[in-house]
Amino acid sequence: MLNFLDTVGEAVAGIKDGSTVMIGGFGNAGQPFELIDALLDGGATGLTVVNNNAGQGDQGLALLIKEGRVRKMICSFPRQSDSWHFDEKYRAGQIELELVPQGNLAERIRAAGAGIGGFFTPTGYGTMLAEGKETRILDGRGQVFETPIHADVALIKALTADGTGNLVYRKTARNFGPIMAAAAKHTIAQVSEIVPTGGLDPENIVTPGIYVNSIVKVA
Amino acid sequence: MLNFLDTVGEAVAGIKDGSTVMIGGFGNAGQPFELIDALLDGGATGLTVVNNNAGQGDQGLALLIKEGRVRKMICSFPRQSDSWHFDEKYRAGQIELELVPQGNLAERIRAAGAGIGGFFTPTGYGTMLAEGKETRILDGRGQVFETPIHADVALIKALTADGTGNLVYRKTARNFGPIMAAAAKHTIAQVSEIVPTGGLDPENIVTPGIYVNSIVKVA
Amino acid sequence: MSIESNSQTGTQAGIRTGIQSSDTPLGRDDLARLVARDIKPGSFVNLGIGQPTLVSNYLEPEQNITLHTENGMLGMGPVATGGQIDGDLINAGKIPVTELPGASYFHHADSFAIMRGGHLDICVLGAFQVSATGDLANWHTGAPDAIPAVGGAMDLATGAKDVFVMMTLLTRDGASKIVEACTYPITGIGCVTRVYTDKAVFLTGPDGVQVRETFGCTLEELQDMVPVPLKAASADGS
Amino acid sequence: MSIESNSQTGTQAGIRTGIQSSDTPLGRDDLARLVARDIKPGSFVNLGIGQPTLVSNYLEPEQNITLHTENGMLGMGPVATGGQIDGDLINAGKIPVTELPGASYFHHADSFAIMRGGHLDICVLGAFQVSATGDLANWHTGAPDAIPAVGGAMDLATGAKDVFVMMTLLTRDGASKIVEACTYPITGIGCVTRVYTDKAVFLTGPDGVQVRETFGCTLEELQDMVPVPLKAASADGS
Repeated sequence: MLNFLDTVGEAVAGIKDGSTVMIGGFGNAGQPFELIDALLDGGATGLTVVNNNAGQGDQGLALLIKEGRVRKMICSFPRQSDSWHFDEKYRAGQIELELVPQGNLAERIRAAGAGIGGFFTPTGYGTMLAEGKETRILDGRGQVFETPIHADVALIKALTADGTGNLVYRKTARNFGPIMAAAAKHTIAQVSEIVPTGGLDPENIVTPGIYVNSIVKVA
Repeated sequence: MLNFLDTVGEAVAGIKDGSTVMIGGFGNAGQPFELIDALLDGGATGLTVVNNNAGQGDQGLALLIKEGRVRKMICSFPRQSDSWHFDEKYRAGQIELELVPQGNLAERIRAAGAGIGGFFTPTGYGTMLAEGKETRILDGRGQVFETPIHADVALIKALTADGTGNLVYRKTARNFGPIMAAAAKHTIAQVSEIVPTGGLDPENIVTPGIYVNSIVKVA
Repeated sequence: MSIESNSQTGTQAGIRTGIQSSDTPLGRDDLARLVARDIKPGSFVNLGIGQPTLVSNYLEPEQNITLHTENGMLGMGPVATGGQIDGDLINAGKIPVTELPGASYFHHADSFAIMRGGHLDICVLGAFQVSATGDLANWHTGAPDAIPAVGGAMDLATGAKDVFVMMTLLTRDGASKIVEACTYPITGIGCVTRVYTDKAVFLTGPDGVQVRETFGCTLEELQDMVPVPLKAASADGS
Repeated sequence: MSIESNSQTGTQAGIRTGIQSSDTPLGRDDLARLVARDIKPGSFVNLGIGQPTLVSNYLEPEQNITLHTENGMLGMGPVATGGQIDGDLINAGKIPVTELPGASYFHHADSFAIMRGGHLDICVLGAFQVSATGDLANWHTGAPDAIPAVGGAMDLATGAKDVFVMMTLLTRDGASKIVEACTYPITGIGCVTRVYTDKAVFLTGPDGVQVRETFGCTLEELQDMVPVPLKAASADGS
């Protein structure tokens, strides 16, 4: 069932300790800062977080990591010039890292939403990141077996929602939003605008409302 | 390279005997009748055709089958009340049939375009259509290993193209178009309208021009 | 007799006589009305080709049901008539349909990802046979001269959270379509959760077959027709 | 000295002296100009973070090159400045960029499907090392205290039809980055087809390393720097 909520606090209230939480965004584009702040306020801990990065500067996901709420990161690019909170936790052995090539991260998230039990991809074949994984030659190329990444909750940012929960995004802020919405049991979207049902063109919907559970408008 | 052609005949001129040809459409919606007619006129034979169905009535794909140009059909639903040409060829042993559940057909086509070497799907597990195929239990469910379906050529129908080959479709005529465009080495799109580059909203592109090689406007 | 009165009577009859909720077998429309009534508000539903499409005639607007059609749409409306007919807007049975506000279109891989990914709440299908453990056979008679055609049947069977079957209980020859094990080629293993027939509603699953309600027969009379052990469903077994 | 004059000289020099096309090593911008010139008209190209992004400064409009950025866009334009800057429109290096007419946006799985599916003509990447058979090492130093980060490097390496590497030939310590076998953790096997360095352009692949042109050195001098056998590329080896 779809709920429209008044505050980000209500939106994230059901997130339990130990949950796997997907967080949309690539860098700051599409990162749902307000939902992350609410998650920080809400106190859930022991989280596994799926995001392309591991937080930047002193905001959003970086703060969640700083506060010790994140047990494990699944991401492709944790190390950035301003990823000091992750760096510190990682070097202190206080956070687990599953490093996944970016395209495999995206495809594994997509597989979870699409009900695919696993797939073979050439990305990573013969590298450190395929160590211990099943491989085989397909279409004449070495390929690595990868499995879906499911989540309890997805926190994403979109531009506009309609009354049935359909979403559209804005430019490259779209990035992980659509695939995370499909991969999580419960998807929470923060949007800039809510329009009545019928206010979005059916040809242009990027995330159908079937993938969305909670919507909160953020000014 | 992208070409805009004046006639459907020019568009299909390069299709060789023995090619694997994907043809868009679900029933008549999105079926590129004019391109199929041109393929019929062009004389290419020994084709493997990928389509959801195996032709209806006395038009399009049904005629291609009637004329003996199709060596093999890969489809999910060949038998319909008006699929008499396929029925006759099949009963006479003059056409090969690879029957694929519709969702596996779509996902196998998608896999080809996306560079996935193979995937496991629960669809078909334990049925006749999984006989001889590798299976394993994943996510607690029996799943079947399926491989990508590549093609030499895709013939698809879209609504509008822009000058860079970006495509948008119309309603449920979208069906197989976007995934076939990505899965074929050479994609030919018949469209109702061509607009200048910049005439389609970048947020609403369904098939980016990178997947399109030839465009022909059909009145 | 409408199903509304049936179901009201049914509830009372359930108290009085057990699970017999109608004095007569249900017709196709009454059965469709019953299925429609059982779909929870807010559900996302796919209605298979044939008898299941009748269900859409009995969905109430206040149920807020969203219909999916596997050729690429959520928010499908009623069958199109007259000037509404548009060859680019069809359902999985290739029948022209309409679009409701809030609809969305997507390509075939995205559409079947919705199904295979378990996002549909209910799929309603016809069947040749259903086994005691919920195996479904509905795509192929297995006759040597039959041309096989599967379409989306296997995807629907394996994908939805609940698979409801609608069928007559007996074949024209009087054989039960609920069977110990399917003799027709199966569509999916253990996927059916509920079977709506003219004579009864059955709940199927790993624990065997339970009967929720009967129409025009007692549980004992029903058991005489069906070659698998039946038991009455518990009161909350709906 | 601009690369245009270099390359003209180069053609003549190629006839005169073999493959030496410049009297001096190339600077980063000259190298970027050379890569840009070598990209076939109409190509779809992904430029990696760092030195490869310089290539975009030298692409000519008449080349009709479409740039892909793996965070979800085709038709990326130049870096945004002033009022153009929009936090929702960034490239893979998280730098604000612009949108050209004909652009399209898509989600991450669709974007990497473009790469993994082999639809990009060329990807230009930086590197720590390239092996004689085209193995690439560009994501991880392998140092015990380094925090690994891979991003899209492995997807780009395995996905594009041609992978061009741009790098200095030698490390600061004077060691060749073209090696018999990579000592850094690899990004992809046998994926690099061409290596643009300050001292020479190399063609790599299963048949070993060929030199297309040299800058400020002869083939013999180059061979002294590089620990794998080099041979001059055939005339059509561009």
